[in-house]
Amino acid sequence: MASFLRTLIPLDIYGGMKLTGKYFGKVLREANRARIRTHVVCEYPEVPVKLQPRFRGRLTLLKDEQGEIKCICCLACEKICPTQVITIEKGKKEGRKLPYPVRYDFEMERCIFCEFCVESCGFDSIILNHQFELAAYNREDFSIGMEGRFQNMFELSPVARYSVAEEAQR
Amino acid sequence: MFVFLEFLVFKTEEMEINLGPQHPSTHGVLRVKLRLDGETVVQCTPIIGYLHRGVEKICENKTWFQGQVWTDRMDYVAAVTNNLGWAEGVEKLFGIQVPRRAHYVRTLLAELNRIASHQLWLATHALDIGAMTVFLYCFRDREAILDIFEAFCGARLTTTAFRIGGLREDVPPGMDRMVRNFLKAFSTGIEEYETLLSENRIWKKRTVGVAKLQAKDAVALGITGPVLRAAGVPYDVRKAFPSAAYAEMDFQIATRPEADTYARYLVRLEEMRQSARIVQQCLDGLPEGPVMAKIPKILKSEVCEVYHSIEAPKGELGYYFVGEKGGANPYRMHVRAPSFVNLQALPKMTEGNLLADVIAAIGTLDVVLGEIDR
Amino acid sequence: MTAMTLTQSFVTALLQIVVLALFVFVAVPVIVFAERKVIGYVQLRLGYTRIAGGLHGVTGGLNRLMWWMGKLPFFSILRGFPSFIADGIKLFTKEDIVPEKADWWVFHFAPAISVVAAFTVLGIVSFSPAPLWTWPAAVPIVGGLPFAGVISDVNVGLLMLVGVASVGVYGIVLGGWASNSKYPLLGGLRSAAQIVSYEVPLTFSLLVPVVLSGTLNFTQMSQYLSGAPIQTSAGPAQMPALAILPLFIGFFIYLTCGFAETNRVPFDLPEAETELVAGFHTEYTGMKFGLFYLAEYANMIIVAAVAAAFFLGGHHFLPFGLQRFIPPSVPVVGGASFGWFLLWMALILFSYLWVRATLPRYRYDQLMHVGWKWLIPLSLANLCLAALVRYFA
Amino acid sequence: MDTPENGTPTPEAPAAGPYVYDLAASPQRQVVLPKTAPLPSLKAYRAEVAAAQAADEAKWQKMLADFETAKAKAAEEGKPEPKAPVRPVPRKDDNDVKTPFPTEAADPDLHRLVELLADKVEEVFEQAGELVCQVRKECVLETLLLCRDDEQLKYDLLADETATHFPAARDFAFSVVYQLTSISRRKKLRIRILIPEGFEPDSAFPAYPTANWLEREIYDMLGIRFRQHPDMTRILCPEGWEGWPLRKEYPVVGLGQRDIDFREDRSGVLMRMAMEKAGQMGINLKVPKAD
Repeated sequence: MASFLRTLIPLDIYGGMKLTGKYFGKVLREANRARIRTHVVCEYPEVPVKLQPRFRGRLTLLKDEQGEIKCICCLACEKICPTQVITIEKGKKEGRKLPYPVRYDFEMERCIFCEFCVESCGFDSIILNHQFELAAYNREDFSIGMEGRFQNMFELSPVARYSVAEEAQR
Repeated sequence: MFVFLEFLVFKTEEMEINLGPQHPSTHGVLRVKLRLDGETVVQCTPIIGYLHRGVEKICENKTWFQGQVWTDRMDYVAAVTNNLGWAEGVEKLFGIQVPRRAHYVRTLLAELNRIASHQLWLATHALDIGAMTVFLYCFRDREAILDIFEAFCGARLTTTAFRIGGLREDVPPGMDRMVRNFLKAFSTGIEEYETLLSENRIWKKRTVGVAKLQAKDAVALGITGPVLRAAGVPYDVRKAFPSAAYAEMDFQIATRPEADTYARYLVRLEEMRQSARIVQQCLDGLPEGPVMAKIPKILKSEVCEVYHSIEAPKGELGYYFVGEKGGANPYRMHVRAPSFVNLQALPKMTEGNLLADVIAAIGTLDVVLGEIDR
Repeated sequence: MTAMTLTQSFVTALLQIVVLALFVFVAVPVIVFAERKVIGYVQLRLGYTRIAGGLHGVTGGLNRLMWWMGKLPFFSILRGFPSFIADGIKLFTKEDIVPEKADWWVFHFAPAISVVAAFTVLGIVSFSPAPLWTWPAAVPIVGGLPFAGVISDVNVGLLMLVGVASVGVYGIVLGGWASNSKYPLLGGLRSAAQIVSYEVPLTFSLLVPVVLSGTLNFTQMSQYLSGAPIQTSAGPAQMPALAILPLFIGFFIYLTCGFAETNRVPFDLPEAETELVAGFHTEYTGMKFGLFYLAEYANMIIVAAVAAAFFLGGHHFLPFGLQRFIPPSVPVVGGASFGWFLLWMALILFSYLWVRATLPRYRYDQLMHVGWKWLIPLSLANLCLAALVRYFA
Repeated sequence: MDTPENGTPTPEAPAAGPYVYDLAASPQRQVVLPKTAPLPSLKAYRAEVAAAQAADEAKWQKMLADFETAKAKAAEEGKPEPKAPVRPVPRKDDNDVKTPFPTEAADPDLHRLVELLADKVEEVFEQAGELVCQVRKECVLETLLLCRDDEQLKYDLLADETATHFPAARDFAFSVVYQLTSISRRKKLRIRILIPEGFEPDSAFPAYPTANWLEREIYDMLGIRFRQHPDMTRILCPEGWEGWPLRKEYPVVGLGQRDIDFREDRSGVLMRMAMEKAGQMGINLKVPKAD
């Protein structure tokens, strides 16, 4: 009899409905006000995303105080890279004793953002920066180099120009 | 004898139907070939291999350090656990002693990943059965875990969290607070999942007694993880062959005797609670000290053969390595993927049941195709 | 009603049909919008807040507008509203794919059957007790005539509703069969069995107010629920106090069956997304799919309208005949109006969405189990109860 | 490329350069076969250690002999006696990373197996805390049934089964390993067999149904067929796949993989050229969408 009544009166369903109804009311009241946030949505293109400091984004070369590229072409990153996305060409530069990378090519198309390259670098000359909007329309945009024909790795990522977040920040 | 009555007998015809590889509830590119009699499943044949990338072959050509990034991409919802298995397997092969602090941090992150993986399982399983709100509630809490991963190692999904010999870096300054906040939110979150599902009559109707797999069959089929424990077998690699800091942790193995989908649901919920307990213990008892053992830049192995298994969220995850003399990379690497072995039970669980139960069975096995196909 | 010429009645009806069709064509996107918003809010999301992407052009302007609206207390709820226009444009302009081995004629006419059945039923629903407006004399043909809230106030309204609404299932079954694909076939068959099964308890529960009042007419039923005495062919009737009990039980049985009839969660087996991909309309694209969609939501409107008319006080404020405790002289809540009807309809429709966000889905055999073993006996018992109430009152 | 105008086109020699779609000549397709067969074995380890000791001893003896001759020579010439040789101590390895070497079998389970199977066991040892038992290739099913049913062993779970290819080994080509776990006794055991090319070992399916897919995977990847297996078909690769991917002679880059080094090919021109070339050579490749 008790189970029959329990079947007839759906208290179990009532519990769930109460919970969902509660959240509906809460979010309805606080839908978009600046302070209170019950909802967990990040309104991304308009509101920039908060990234953790260790975020692994796109690879870039670092420069020292004189604006000189720190890389000395030890090729450690090229060797450790599991997907072989880095190509370095050693060269010489006027007024610099250490080797200078004539070419530092980075194929983002294949990069898996493992940060092994940064870890292997003994001279702290590369980092993975916080750029994460890395989709692109053309395959060439994934080829990133120092200068010349291809995307310059010292500028914003090739895709950041399509992003809305950048406009919102401006 | 009754030939003249033959026209009265309904002639039925079996229908062959393809569930997948593109189907909303096959969780990736699983294809299940079903023979249906009406809506009853007569024969069920899982067909896999659509995501085969040859991870084992690739890892044979990468160094011991590099191989780890491929483990991220096997069970991509439990990347940290996969990393743990790889790192510990290689350390076992090289006899590396990892500092105690590193063990604790590894345990902490692996358990967080177990919670995240189970949350994702619950989310998708509930969505398969039609409850769509649990999905988002689970993801709300899972998000906090992914943030913790991001804070620790910089990536949310493909973490590459550990290094052979310990950790790359110590835990970041704010992580302690993040984890504590998560634990607090999680304790209310799991109550909410239970409110929506545990007592719900429809949920119970869809899961109680569905896709049964008794202990005897489960052991014979090599099933591990929550599916085995829901059949009443208290086998947990964390307890049976403890690695990392599990030997120092106080937790219970969740088991249920019923061996059905509902029991698996309860076991996984209980496991999430136990994992939260382990996380709490790791956090409270985090020892001081270094996080990285002293290891050379290039690892060269001797002739050795090692099988190391850990308890991944889906079951026993084993890494089998063969190292050659002076080898900078594994001579042979094999992964015992829990999903791969567990999926074998699908025909046993579904044949004779209805079409809708196949969906429940796939969901309750918690398969990840990246791991099955490797 | 003053006598009309044939032309006049024809044109009046035509105008009413146009207005009703417009109402449905507006109401359905609004319900779709509300569905996305409600489910979004329940799931701690915001639903959709922008259309297309980017900040340039027309859509960009709308996006900026909506972003700005988001900061306002009430308007934030309306964010994303223009996207129903986008949805419509999408449905109309999408490529229309017909499977090669589909039965061409049936495939094309199946959505029409569903839609026609749904719209026909809407024609007999009484939306308003009084004429909504009177045409000014300057209007040719219909000048001076009232514009009633019901197209055809049929005497046997309920009978016609049950009869015509059942035709809609043909659209689903034929659509599923004509696609010549396995998932739609399964979906169509499930739908046939389900709708036929749930038709029975639905009708039984609808018979409760009929037995109590003795009328099948929408307008009269509305009056009856307000507690006013009505004159029917079965004799005069006024609502007894005890009638609230069978009405209350009947309402919940009706709602459950209504969910099943319209293939909504937890009874959405014909289009069970995670099992049958999209059920009977898997192979449909473009506006043919849109018609199925339209029919489904029109059916929801019908179910809500019938619930409002037969159980929830018709055009009155309080449900289940509780209206009798409010004297008609009280302003606003005392009288009958179009607004109360819409309010009750909206509440029923909201419950659709709320339930959809909360509950899982039944399995096929369990659905049948619930229908035949629980709802039919229950509704029969309830009908007996209503008969007893009517007899003793 | 131009074809001869009269009649059948002759197969052209591929043009020079790395971007020609030449499957055989592709640098990523070049396979370096391993020179050793890294099979951990106590016997081999002992032999190795003994050989090293013998070599050490021989060297020492040689040094002593040299010293003797040098001494005699010095005495003859009246020069001062040369310094006596010091036996070289093996240089201390400050590297604390040490692969564990095989040790004598100490576990009762292994003794029990030896006792039960007698001469069917080829070798038992422990390495890195793992028990290894190598049996003769014909009696693997018997061993597995024994491990499962014996009261003192009770290995009820077949955790994993896999195989390894050793092209450099002389008297075998593959090792097949079975990782057994005893749930109740919390123990792990590895059964190993060595099989030559073409040998079909018994399927473990009668003992452990879980071997079904595991053996299909081995067959798919290494081409080892198992006798009395219910369904010996490919599992991960497509049905018509050629070759056995995990064999050592199989290239890392599979058939149909791109062989073009995209690193040089920034604008895709070379890729397109290669595609054209491939088309002329009769290889049907999917041309990527033009930008």
